Amino acid sequence: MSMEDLYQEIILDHYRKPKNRAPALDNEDVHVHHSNPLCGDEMDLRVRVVDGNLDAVVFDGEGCSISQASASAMTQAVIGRELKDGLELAEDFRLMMHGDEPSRADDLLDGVAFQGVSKFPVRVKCALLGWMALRDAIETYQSGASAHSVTHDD
Amino acid sequence: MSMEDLYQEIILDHYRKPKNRAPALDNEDVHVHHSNPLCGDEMDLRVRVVDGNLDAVVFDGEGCSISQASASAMTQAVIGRELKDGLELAEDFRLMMHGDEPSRADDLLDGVAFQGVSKFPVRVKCALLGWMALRDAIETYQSGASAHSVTHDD
Amino acid sequence: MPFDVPTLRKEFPTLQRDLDGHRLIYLDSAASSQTPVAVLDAMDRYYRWSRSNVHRGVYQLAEEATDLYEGARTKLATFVDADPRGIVFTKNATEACNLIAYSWVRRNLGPGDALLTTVMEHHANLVPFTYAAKDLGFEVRHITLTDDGQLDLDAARDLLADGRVRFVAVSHVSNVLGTINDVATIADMARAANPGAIIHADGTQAVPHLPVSFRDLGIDSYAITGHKMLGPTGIGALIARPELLDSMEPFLSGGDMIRDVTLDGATWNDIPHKFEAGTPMIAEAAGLGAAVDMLTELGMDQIRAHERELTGQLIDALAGINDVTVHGPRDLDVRGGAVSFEVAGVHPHDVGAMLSSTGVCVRVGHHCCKPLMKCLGSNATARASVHVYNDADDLPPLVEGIEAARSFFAR
Amino acid sequence: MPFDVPTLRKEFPTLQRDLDGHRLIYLDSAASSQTPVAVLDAMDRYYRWSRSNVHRGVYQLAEEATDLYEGARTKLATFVDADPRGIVFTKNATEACNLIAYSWVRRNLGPGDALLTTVMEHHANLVPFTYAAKDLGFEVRHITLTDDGQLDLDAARDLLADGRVRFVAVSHVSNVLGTINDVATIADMARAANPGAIIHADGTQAVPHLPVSFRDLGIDSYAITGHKMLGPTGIGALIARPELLDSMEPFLSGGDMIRDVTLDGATWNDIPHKFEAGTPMIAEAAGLGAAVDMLTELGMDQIRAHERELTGQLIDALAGINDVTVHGPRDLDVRGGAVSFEVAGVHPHDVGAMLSSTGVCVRVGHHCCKPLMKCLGSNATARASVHVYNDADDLPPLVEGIEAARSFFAR
Ligand SMILES: Cc1ncc(COP(=O)(O)O)c(C=O)c1O
Ligand SMILES: Cc1ncc(COP(=O)(O)O)c(C=O)c1O
Repeated sequence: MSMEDLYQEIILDHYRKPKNRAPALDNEDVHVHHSNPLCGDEMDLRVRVVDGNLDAVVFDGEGCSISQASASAMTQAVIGRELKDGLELAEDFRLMMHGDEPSRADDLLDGVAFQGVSKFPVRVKCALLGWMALRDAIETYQSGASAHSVTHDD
Repeated sequence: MSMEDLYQEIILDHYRKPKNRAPALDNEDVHVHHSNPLCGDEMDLRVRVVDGNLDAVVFDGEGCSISQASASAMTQAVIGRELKDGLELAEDFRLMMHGDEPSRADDLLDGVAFQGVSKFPVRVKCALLGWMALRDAIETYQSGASAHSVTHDD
Repeated sequence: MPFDVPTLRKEFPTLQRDLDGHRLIYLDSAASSQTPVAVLDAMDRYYRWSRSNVHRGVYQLAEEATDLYEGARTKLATFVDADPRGIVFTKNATEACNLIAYSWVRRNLGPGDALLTTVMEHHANLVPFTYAAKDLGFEVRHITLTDDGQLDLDAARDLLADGRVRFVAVSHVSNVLGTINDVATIADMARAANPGAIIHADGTQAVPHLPVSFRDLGIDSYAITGHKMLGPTGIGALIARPELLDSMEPFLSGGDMIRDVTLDGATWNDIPHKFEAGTPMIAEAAGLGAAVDMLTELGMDQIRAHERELTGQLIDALAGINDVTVHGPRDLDVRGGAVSFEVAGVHPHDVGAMLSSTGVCVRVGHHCCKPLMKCLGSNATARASVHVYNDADDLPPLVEGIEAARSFFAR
Repeated sequence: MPFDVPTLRKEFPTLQRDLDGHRLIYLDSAASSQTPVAVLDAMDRYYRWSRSNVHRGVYQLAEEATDLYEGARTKLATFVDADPRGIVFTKNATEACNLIAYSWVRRNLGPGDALLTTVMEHHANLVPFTYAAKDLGFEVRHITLTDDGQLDLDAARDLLADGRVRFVAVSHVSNVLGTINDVATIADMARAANPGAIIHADGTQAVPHLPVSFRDLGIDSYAITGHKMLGPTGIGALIARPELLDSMEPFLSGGDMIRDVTLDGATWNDIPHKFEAGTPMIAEAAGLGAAVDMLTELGMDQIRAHERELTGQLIDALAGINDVTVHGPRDLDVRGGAVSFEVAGVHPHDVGAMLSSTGVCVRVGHHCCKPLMKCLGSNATARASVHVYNDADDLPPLVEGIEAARSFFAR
């Protein structure tokens, strides 16, 4: 288990200087709150939708470096995408966490740096937290609602 | 585990030609029924008391060679004894089954042949069945009752 | 091609033992099987290399231990053709039967309901249910036997007819008679009478000896135990449909089975973890995984073929002795390799002791099946049972020992 | 004279492992301890020499196995100063807590009654009781903490005052704070308020580290687990007053725990067997017996003295690092060797992963004590815990790893 596999420099950059981290969002359409009671991670994700696209995505929360950095990288990869495309990218990331090669490595942007996390089963859920919140936010929006709260399993 | 330790010739003699085995007793004072559901042994013991002595003791029942032979040897050792003496002899036998040297080896008569059984924990309760029935019969008599039924533990 | 038993036997250390000059002949696998070196090695590897607790550890040993433990679950699921999310590890089959008794039966049955079981059940698959019935006031019904020791399915149909049977507990293979019960048909009958009936089978004596597909049995839950299938002591499993587990409240509670805990309550983890409270049997799971590997490698079809033939020889050998009665079906298609017998005039204890003196290990007693003993009109029987490491060479010493007991104890 | 740790360490195979060039430094014994060769040998001897089932076998292997199993019971009874008839083997401490919850609490408490526990309990000693409360409608009360992480006995007195507390569940030693609770005093207080109150303690973290006399504690029941006391996985025990066990209905039912069984019911065997259903953890009991032998040989007083000194050094080393907060009492007289800490600004997961990269194993998370985490105002902590095989040489790598995590993850 080497630190370098897990904590790539890109990941640490996102952890130290997170992108799109904010406690609020003007004109937000959806706000989801995800938590993982087993490791105490908490994540608020806010999304604004314009013309069927993810116009703005911001996150806030508490958690380990992996969960915070992954959420940061996620926002960069999905802002501007169509909702459906955002869901597909989230699925690609999820499969990557379960050991698959990502089919859209270029689109994941810095998200690909998390491929090594798949070798650390306990940390996979950390890397997934932001992406699962995104998926939930989009589905919540599509269902016509504006808020949702999810508790994840270990 | 050698057969000779367990099945001494004296034991087999009692098994093949049991003494004082009978399904009934004239003028019986007490009748106790003991069973051990875990190995299916059943024992009926009948006692007649005259002047505070064990005037007659007969047993009947089903069980392995050890339980039948031990009951047979028991009857010979106790007939004619005072009730209290019968109880003491039963206790001596019980301690012998738990590994002690018998303090009244001569009084136990053929009962001493069962000393080797103490090395076979599973069979100890077989050898004890008749003696425990005797103890119960005497105590039942002393309490003024005439019948008692006991189910033994493994 | 059947496998090579004398070579295989070398894998089982206790079988190499010599008892006062006699080769150890182990005919008590229905009580507990021998354990091969591969299983001991798998446990040793855990203890000597990855010793740590499972789940949530962020260090390498803990991840290795978790992989061993969860890997065993996957292996067992494949072996019995079930969903890994439906595999709950328990300490033995008895706990598995208690799990379904506490988490389903006790939370669903009451006065007016009935539970159907059989007269041939092991106490493990009977007492948890009669105990619940005593507390909760539902009725317990029993499928009786045909003359050749099979379940009487006509009687079963009658017992099901009023539609009040909501739970069925039946053994897949009897540990006394050897009978292989047609569990799938009983399940169909029970659901025809009451579509919501839950069917639980005791697979303890089946899984070590027959190819078993939990899916094909079409039942809801199934209990097994590790120590009879070449595995270690201290582990068993309840195998169940994931949807059934999902719908059930937990049984044992504590660490690892929770999602969240407050001072006053808790929410439960996902299945199967919801039913695995506390530190699990980690080494034992690793050992069970290795046992499953070995059974798979030998091939369950081959094992069944070998044991079927040997069982036939065993029955013939026993039935050929004067004064010996053999219990259970004679049709080898419907029976496994546990063969109970009685020697007229000689108590089973004496038969067992005599056999033991020449190194032959058989079980004597009621085999935790007192109601069945009563049906057989008997207090106790002797039982010889076979597994992969037995062959025809084990039979002559058995026969000689019984003959010796007959002449020794004949009155 | 303290024992020689570097020599002793050789007895623990996993500790000989080298992780990417780093000596393995195991500081997670509060989760599970390492297992010495003597314990593995004891299990191996059973599997390789006497492999068979216990109780009622008339052949030699079965008698040897029974002696191993019942011998372990006697050893454990002597070790904790309890009556062997009061030792019930379980698969872990969690099952032991569930046993008392099902067989006593669920059969005795109802609306109007109260159960007293503490905010520092491990889920194993909390959830079985809150789960029962949810089903049965009795009240659960919690003893809170003083500022230095001890139980607030004044608060306890208030909670007991109305005499409605009929059951007390308290940990002997906390797995997070290390606090050693004065169980005997709490038992006295509870009985003063309600003479019939039953006092149950969780000795899981006590028995591996302190001399414990069950009789002197003056309580009714006590849960322990094998895998934290140098023993194998898959075994624990409920230790109880025989009279209490005698008065209780069984929990798990099935084979071996019965006296007689009919189609409709059963009568129970004597204690402790009444509570041990099914084939027991035979190899595991043999292993636990060997673990008890080793602890006895090292001497529980010596172990306590060694760990007390090392815990002091550990706390000092951690408290000396910038931004590190240490939880639990500072008074070494009232604390064991589990030391939880937090590094400001660095998530425990990241601390744990960084330590792991240099071979240092600590646990991070809520340690199955979510209510306590809430009291500490924290989601998770890192925890280093010591046992007989740790010494001062293990501390510098821990400190260096934490320093590295601080500089690596500082934002
Ligand atoms: C204080 C305490 N109680 C109970 C337990 C439960 O022990 P087990 O997981 O062996 O059942 C543990 C360990 O996890 C513990 O630390
Ligand atoms: C048919 C049957 N069911 C259940 C059991 C119980 O298994 P265990 O003792 O491992 O719980 C046994 C074995 O004893 C058995 O033969």
